[in-house]
Amino acid sequence: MEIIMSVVIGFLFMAAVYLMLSKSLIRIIIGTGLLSHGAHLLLLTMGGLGGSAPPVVAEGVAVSDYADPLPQALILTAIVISFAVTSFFLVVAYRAYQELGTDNMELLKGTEDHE
Amino acid sequence: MKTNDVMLKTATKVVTFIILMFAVHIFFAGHYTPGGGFIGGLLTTSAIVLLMLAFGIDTVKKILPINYVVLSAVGLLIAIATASASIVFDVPFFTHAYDYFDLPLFGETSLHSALLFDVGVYLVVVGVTMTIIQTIGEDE
Amino acid sequence: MSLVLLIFLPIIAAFFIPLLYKKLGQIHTGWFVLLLPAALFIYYSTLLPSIADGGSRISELQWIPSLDIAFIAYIDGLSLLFSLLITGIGALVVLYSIFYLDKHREQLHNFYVYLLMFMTAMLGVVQSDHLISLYLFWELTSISSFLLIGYWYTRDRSRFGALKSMMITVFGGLMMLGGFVLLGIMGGTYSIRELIAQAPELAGHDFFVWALILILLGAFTKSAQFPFYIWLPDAMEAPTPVSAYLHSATMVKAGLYLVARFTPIFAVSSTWVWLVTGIGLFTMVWASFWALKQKDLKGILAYSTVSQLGLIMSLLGASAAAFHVEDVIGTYFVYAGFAAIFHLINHAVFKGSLFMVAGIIDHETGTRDIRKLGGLMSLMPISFTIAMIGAFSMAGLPPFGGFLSKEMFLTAMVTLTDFNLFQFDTWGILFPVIAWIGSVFTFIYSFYFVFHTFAGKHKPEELPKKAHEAPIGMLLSPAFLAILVLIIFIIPNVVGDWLVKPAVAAIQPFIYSSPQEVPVNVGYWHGANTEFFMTLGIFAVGFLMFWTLRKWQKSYDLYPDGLTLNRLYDNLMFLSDAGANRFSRLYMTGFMRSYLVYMFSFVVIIVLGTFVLNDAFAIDMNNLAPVGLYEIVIMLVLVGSTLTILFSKSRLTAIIALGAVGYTVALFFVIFRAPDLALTQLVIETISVALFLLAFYYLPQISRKEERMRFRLGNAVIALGVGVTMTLVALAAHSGKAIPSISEFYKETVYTEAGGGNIVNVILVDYRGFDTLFEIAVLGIAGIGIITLIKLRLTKKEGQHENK
Amino acid sequence: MTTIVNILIIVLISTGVLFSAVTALGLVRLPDVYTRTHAASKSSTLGVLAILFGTFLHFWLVEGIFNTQMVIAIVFLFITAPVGGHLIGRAAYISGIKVADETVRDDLGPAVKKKKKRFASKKPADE
Amino acid sequence: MMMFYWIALAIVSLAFAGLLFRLIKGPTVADRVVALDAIGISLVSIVALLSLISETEFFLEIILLLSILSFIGTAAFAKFIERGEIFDRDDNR
Amino acid sequence: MSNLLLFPILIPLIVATVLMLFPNKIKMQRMIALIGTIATLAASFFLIYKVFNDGIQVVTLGSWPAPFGISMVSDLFSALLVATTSLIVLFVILYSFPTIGLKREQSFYYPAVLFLMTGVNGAFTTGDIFNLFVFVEVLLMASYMLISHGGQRQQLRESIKYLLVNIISSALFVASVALLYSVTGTLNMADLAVKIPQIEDTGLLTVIAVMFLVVFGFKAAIFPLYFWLPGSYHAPPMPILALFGALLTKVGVYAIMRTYTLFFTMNIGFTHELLAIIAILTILAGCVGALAYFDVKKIIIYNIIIAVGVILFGVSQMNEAGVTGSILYLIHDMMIKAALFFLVGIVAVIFGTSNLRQMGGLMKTYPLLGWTYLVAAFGIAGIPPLSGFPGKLLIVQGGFEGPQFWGSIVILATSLIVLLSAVRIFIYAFWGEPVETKPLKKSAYRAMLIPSIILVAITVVFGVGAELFMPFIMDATEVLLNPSLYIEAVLKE
Repeated sequence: MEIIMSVVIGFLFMAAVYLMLSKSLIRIIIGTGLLSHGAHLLLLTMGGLGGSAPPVVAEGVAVSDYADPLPQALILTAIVISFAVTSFFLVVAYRAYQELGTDNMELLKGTEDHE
Repeated sequence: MKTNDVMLKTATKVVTFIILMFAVHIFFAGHYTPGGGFIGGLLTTSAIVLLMLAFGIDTVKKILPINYVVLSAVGLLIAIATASASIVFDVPFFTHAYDYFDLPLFGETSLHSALLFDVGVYLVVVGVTMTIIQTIGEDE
Repeated sequence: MSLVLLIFLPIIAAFFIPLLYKKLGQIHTGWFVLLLPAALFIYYSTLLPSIADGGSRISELQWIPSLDIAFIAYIDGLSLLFSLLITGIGALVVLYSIFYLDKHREQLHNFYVYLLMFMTAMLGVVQSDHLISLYLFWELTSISSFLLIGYWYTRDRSRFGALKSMMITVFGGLMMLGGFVLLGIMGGTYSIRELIAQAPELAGHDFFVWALILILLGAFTKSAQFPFYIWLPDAMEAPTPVSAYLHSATMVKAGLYLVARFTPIFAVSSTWVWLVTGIGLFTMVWASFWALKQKDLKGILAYSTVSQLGLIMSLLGASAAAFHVEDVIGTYFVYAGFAAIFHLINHAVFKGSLFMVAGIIDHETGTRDIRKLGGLMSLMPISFTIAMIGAFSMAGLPPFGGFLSKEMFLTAMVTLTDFNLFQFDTWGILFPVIAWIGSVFTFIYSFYFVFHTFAGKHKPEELPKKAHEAPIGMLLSPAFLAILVLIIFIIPNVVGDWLVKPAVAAIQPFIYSSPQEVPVNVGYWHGANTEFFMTLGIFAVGFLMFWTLRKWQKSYDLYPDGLTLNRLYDNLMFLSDAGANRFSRLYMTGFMRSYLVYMFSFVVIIVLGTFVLNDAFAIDMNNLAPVGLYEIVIMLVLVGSTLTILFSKSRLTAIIALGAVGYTVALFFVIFRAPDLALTQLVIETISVALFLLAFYYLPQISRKEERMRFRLGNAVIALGVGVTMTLVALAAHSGKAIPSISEFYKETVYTEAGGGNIVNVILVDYRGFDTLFEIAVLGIAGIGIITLIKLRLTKKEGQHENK
Repeated sequence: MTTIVNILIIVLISTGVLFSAVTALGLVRLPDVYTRTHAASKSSTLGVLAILFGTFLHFWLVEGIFNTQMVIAIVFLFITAPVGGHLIGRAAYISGIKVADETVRDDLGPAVKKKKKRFASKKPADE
Repeated sequence: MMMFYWIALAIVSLAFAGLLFRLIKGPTVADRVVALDAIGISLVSIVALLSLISETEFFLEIILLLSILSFIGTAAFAKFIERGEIFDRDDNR
Repeated sequence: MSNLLLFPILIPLIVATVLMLFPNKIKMQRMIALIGTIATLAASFFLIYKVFNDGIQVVTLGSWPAPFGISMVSDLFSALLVATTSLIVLFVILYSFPTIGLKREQSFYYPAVLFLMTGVNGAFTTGDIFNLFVFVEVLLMASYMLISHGGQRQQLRESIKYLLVNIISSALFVASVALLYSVTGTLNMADLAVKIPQIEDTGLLTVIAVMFLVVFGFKAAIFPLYFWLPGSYHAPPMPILALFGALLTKVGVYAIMRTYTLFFTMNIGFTHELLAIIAILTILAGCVGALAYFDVKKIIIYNIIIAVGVILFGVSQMNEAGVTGSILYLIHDMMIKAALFFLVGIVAVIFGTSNLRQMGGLMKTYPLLGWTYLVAAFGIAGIPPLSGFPGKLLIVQGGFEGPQFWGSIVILATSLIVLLSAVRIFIYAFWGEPVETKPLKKSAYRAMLIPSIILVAITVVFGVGAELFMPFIMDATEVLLNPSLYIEAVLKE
């Protein structure tokens, strides 16, 4: 399973990068979303996918049967953080569109001399 | 154009209640079963969002006149305060205290300072998500 | 009295200058300043007897002892000679400046502060025994020179010259620092004395030649040797007292000092001898040749300075060659070192006076353009006399000091060929020839300077001011120096015993252990030997060419401007701004996509490269979780939704598909037994989608027609690269599991010690609660950030940097 | 006991799965958004309720865990699923999505038009 | 018994794929939202079956959560399609 | 007082949170922010004192044994950086009073600055690789907020780029942590340092090390990951720019220094050589930019990149001189960059533009500003005895002693370019014919100038009085070069 997951993760990264390289701002933001999905799944996969019980203490479950809880906790933190960042990014994009009137990255170049 | 969503509003009244109950439940259950401050907070937010969907943002503001920034700041302060209590006792920061008590009615229950920390998390999550949704929703 | 403190005395005094200037403005500030170099000169003179006996003085002040960095003032013959020059000529220059600079028009306090700063710097350079403090003072000379050249900072030429001199000399200084550090590493000490003591061992070190070249770069830039001399003519924009002081008598000699000081260490190396002698001679002939092209009085003097410095440099090189000669005493070889120092003194004296005269002419006539000048002889007789003495000394005519050292120079160059050293027998013949040619031109420009200014026809209509003799105060300093020129000719051996020999002993410790051993006696007549005929030839040819100067001087204009070194510098500077700008614009497009392309390509190349080079690939087929059909289905759903995003043209579709991806990820969390994650992911995904919708209501549809096929193909290649990289690394990392995870601890202690059941939650609020605390802080910042973004909208004017 | 329970669960879940399949079929095959809403809201609600009930029974009767959340979920879905369907249908109509060609009657059309007109005429007065 | 759950899961997944087809194909936004709504609900079924298969009750929270979210999502989308904005405001509109 | 080392993190966090409660009361905001910063500074000085006397301070949070709880570790290196950070934030806040504008002050400006400080101090102190990620996110989130603070067109445009780059680097950060966790099964840095040497196959670890280099490289703006920096840093107002320029890239640099000395030492021949090459390229790239633009902000911004290269080169040599030099230079650079941005900010206010070609002749009217700037400019170029010199000297020495001889020559040569770029501002803005200037109230000018002068004075003290600081720096070096000290302190149980 881990091998397949690795491929899926690679695919997610690929799609994310492809989107981020395009000119449309919304595609870029979606790309960042995919990127963090990829990273989270990677974290999960790297913890090992073998546990047969969720990491919640229950009667009659051997310690070794629990899924690795640490990556899960890390992912949870990462999810919340990337949520915060994504929402901020969205608002920046929204405001940028209001002020600059475009979501095309090529038009958002800005001259190097800066106005 | 204005339409009135009688169906939505009616359903919302019941459903919001269910969601809030569920949020509280999942918040308290967090230490032993899946859940916790985050998810509890997020569910509470969704209940409020549902209210906004059904009744409009201004009505909800009238019902719940909360400054969400202050709410999140308070949450953050609670979380910090819980963690900082250990400074007073000169043990490493974030050292939690808990004990099992035999309470009437509840049976053996554990009281855990981590729960207080989770309250902080809960408030921050509600505060911030609502801040975000409200400010964006209010803007143009 | 601590010698180190004496070094710092001028700069400490400088702090009081602005105060004096403010409080006692009616008296020319220069009078207060004058006291300092005069006092120092007297003090250093008192050291003469003991130093001439071969003694030395040392004093130390710690700076950064942990790094073995200290100020060590060490005075031996060489240092003392330079210190006397610095303070002596310094005093005269200050005296001169009192009359030269108007106390009402000029910002005198600045001027004297710079000057005193320079004095400290220069004393520091020549007295430092510690390489690092030597470097410190070295850079300080560059900086004070920068400030002095830029003294009239509203003039374009001043700024240009200031920058140019700083760039070149600081460059040399930095290289020199590199050399110093190498020496420090090789010898384990930064003390010059200790390095000299272990000179033989150093020669075998790998870094030796590097250190040599780097240090020479420092010396050559400072002493304006070819090809670095170009800053010196432009430095003439400084007020004339400064030119007289810095750019003739002292600062440019710092390079010579450096070469002299390091001769004991580097003389072992033939590279050193060749470079110092060769560059020196070439500089001499090159600069003397170009001096005749100059139209500016100070320009001529600048080129002549370069040429003279080259002369001294070559002598120092020759004196290093003495290291390789057995039984050197008794050969003519001993003259080289002596001549170098002797000429250095002579040059300081006559060039100082010449500059001051040039300043007088500028001051009294309003121009320095030699084409407009002429016939001043009768109007300014005293100046003329002084100028003539100085110029004849420079030309090497008797009865002036320059004659003596010039003769010795020729002797040294001729004798170089006598020894079978470093192929001198084949190429060495060039040395006297070049030296001779250089001397001829020296002769010509000396005459050019004097006679084209003072002789000929007076052209009052071309002069901005009516010419007349300078006030007596201004003539005082140059006259004193001119008299000194004569005195030196009269008593050369006194000068030799007191000043030159101690210095020579310091340069060539491998020959002499005390100054008395230097076996040179300056005589006026050496018999009719090669040198004598060479001198006669110089006079004859030089006079002839000077006579015909006007005829052939024009041919200088034939030389294309584009090939000069100055042009090279200009081009470099142009390259450094306009060129860099154009180059930078090639890749700093401001277009995010190009940046991302660079960055992602770099990431792929470097990670894959490391991957391949370190042979990190591995797939471990054991320890895998079983693959269920169900997982495959979800995976396909994930891939399908992702593809939908990639190819969708509607923004809503893309957002919904993103939501679908998020939900499938949540489903993965379910499959892999992470209920908390699944819950959170679901809610967050929903809220994110809602936010997407809220924020993007106003945004236009995704239009993709402007994205050409090539554009998309390029993106796809890079994207594929990143994807493949991640997959490979993930596979290898999974297979490379080497050590059991720490999470066993959590599983075992969660109930007993942390009092919880949901391990993930307990990790979040307890084991790793600190993460969570700051994670909610991040959330909080995002909240206030978003509020600010929406609510705070400053106009361009409000965004200016000031509170109204 | 277990056998009976298991049979009950199998029946419930089979029903649920069947309905789910029908939902999908409907969504794929039906011609326009309104008919699809129909399939989605009715049959899928029924399907999921059956499956949930089966699951609930399994945990309650086989594993001995009485899970209140399941009950709440069932109630919740029962309330909300039809409302959702209704909302989409209405929204689709108001936003002007065309009904399929096979449709024979459109009662809402005139009412919406009337309301839109009123809104349009009222708008300038607001500003 | 397990076998039965697996088969059920397979069928639901197949149905899920069908819904996904509609989600991707569209053609109108409303179609997609309908599909999404149905996907949410079939996800509930999937999770229920999954928790039967893996024999833990810890996923049951997800069921309720999913139903809540799917409802809110549907409502939000519906309003979005209808009016282009999600929250009503008293003033100016 | 086992929690002392947390104070520089917690004080700003608490103060920032409290300030969120009443954004509109400017006087209170200013005062509390100032008091909070001073308290932080005091705490960090006390921390240095404590670490210097009692050795490395460690607290593993929640009383859990070390690799399981999060360890916060304060050795002298991190304590010094924390103190420098606190110092700079103090000056930035002082400088903000007259410059940032009332509207910004009412919009959570001070909380954002303090949150940024929390993040930076936390990143410098943490001993856990994932916790490092969290702190980096704290400071990034605060920086996102600050860079877009005010919502002007250029700010918004550049925020997008800034955000995008940092999101990418954060995702890579998580990915790299995942890989590292997979291989070593731990997150605690000291524990990593113990476990990594146990792994025989270093190939994969090298790859992971390089990935971390990339991740931190995004933050530190190394070649060729620096492209986002010049544009983004140009957008925000000057105090924010000073804050960014002084602190943000340094977190990346710190992270590289920490990881590459503590546990990514299994394949020095490859990783550190790579680091050296990248460092040199970074310097060169920065030099091109520093020369290319006639914009005062841009020039200093590119100098940030150059400094990053110089510092990283010192670390890559892994010898005493190089590492000591890097630490010295790092601290110097943080202060001098802030000071330069302050000064350049005043110049920009006076002329109403940051374009160098529209300036001139300030020396007559504002001589004190001119001299202060000149001292700072020489300081940045490493002219002795100013603060840049000891660091640069040691880095050069380290390069000569280490494997990359040529690197030191490049550093020396590029010092000239640094000098040129900094002096160019002096020549164009302060020398030359005076041009028309914007009226500036004397009090406002003084309020801007005084903090700048004090900061420059501190850098001068740091250079001239380097000996005062050397014992601390030496101790810091010792821990970096001798990881066992760090490991023992953390895993002492």
